[in-house]
Amino acid sequence: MTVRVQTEDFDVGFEISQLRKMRKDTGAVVSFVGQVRDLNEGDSVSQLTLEHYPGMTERSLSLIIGQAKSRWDIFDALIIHRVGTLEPTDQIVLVAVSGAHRGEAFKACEFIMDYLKTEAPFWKKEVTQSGERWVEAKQTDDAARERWTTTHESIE
Amino acid sequence: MTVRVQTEDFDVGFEISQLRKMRKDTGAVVSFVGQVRDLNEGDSVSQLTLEHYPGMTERSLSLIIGQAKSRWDIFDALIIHRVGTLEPTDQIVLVAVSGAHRGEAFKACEFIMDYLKTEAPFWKKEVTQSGERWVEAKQTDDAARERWTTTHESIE
Amino acid sequence: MKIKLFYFARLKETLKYSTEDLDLPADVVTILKLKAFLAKRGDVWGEMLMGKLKVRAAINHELVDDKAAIADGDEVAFFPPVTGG
Amino acid sequence: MKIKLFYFARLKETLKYSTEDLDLPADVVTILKLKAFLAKRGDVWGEMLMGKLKVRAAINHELVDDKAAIADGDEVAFFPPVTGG
Repeated sequence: MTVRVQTEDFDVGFEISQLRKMRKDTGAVVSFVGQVRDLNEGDSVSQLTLEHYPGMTERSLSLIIGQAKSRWDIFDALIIHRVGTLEPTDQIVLVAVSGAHRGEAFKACEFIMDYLKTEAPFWKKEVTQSGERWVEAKQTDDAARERWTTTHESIE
Repeated sequence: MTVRVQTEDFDVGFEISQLRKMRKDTGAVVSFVGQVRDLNEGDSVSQLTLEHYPGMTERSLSLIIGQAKSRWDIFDALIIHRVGTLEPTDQIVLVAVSGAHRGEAFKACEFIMDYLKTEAPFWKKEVTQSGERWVEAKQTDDAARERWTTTHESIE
Repeated sequence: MKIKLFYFARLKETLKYSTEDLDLPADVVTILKLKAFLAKRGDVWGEMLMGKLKVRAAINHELVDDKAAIADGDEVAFFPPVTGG
Repeated sequence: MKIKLFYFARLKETLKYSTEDLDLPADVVTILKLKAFLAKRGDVWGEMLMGKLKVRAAINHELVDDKAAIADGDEVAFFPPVTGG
């Protein structure tokens, strides 16, 4: 399991390749790359600053991977999340999950993202034409996370 | 939309990055990388040869992307599938989907893989200790594809 | 009615044909009738096309079922269930 | 009871505190009581911790609710709902 919180950019191809080659019986790597959008809530965004809670961030991301591993038959998972100041089209986050088969890897990867969005202590502040503002948490993210508890069976 | 069938390997990082940067309002790229496993049906596999139906392959992959685009709010999708002779840990297939938000991109990517597995004219022959054999189609793949027609609402 | 035929994977290997041009009799107008027509070529043809093996068919690059109608100039293909990805 | 406190994001910005060490009165034993205790510092504290803003809390890096008990030596943090990813 790998969890990294860093200001530097990351190399998606390298990370996926490392995860893929870790085992010769790996059949699938599902990954998610998040990018800074130039648009949020209808306003154009020129910059984004990510703050986090050092220590708790790493702990919560590790716990999320642990939960994913206990729920699905996956081999390994990786989370890299950037902090600091970013611009549109910059990469923010990479989640990658390896496994023997695709179904479990898809579910685990989406689960990790949904939990990361609602449990990992990161906060975004964005710069728009009208100044700086804190990004508000979205109800759709809470709903996405809830799916894994309330309608768990129908998702699987 | 990009569909490529080729013998050469592909660069996952480059492809995801191209898709990601295509639009500044891209927020998510979900991808699947398939790798040759050294194990299938309990036997160790030393080599895999992929045959396909030129013309029909490209057509069916394009149709699958078209279906995904009509069902989910995604920006673009890419499929690269290798043919010819491959060895364990070689990459076989890349599917990548970009969109504003992760939920739609996750669904579209998994949908494309499930349809590719059951509709795109590729066939695998593998070399094991006991000789060559054609890989049999899996019922689990048919079931995975069926989810998108029969229990579509609950998946979404 | 003239068609072009393709065989793939296990069918190609066993039938020892990858492609052929055929001029069909007037009554061979569907995939099922074409299978039966080809099966008359002998054991391995019958086994492959009308036996226990699941055979899928395509007309002009589109998956079709046994009832699908064949037209002059069509490209028809027979192959096992697909196993890509 | 001595604790270490952290504030993040909008809370840190508005309260103008990122961290502080506190020696709590004996009756401040839960997150809710700690919020009420801090709110007494004045307007902006009350607004931020007991107002309309949703505030989440963590004890020793674990998300907790208002009823959670605080122990001596704990690291307690207050922050808005998270917005990473």
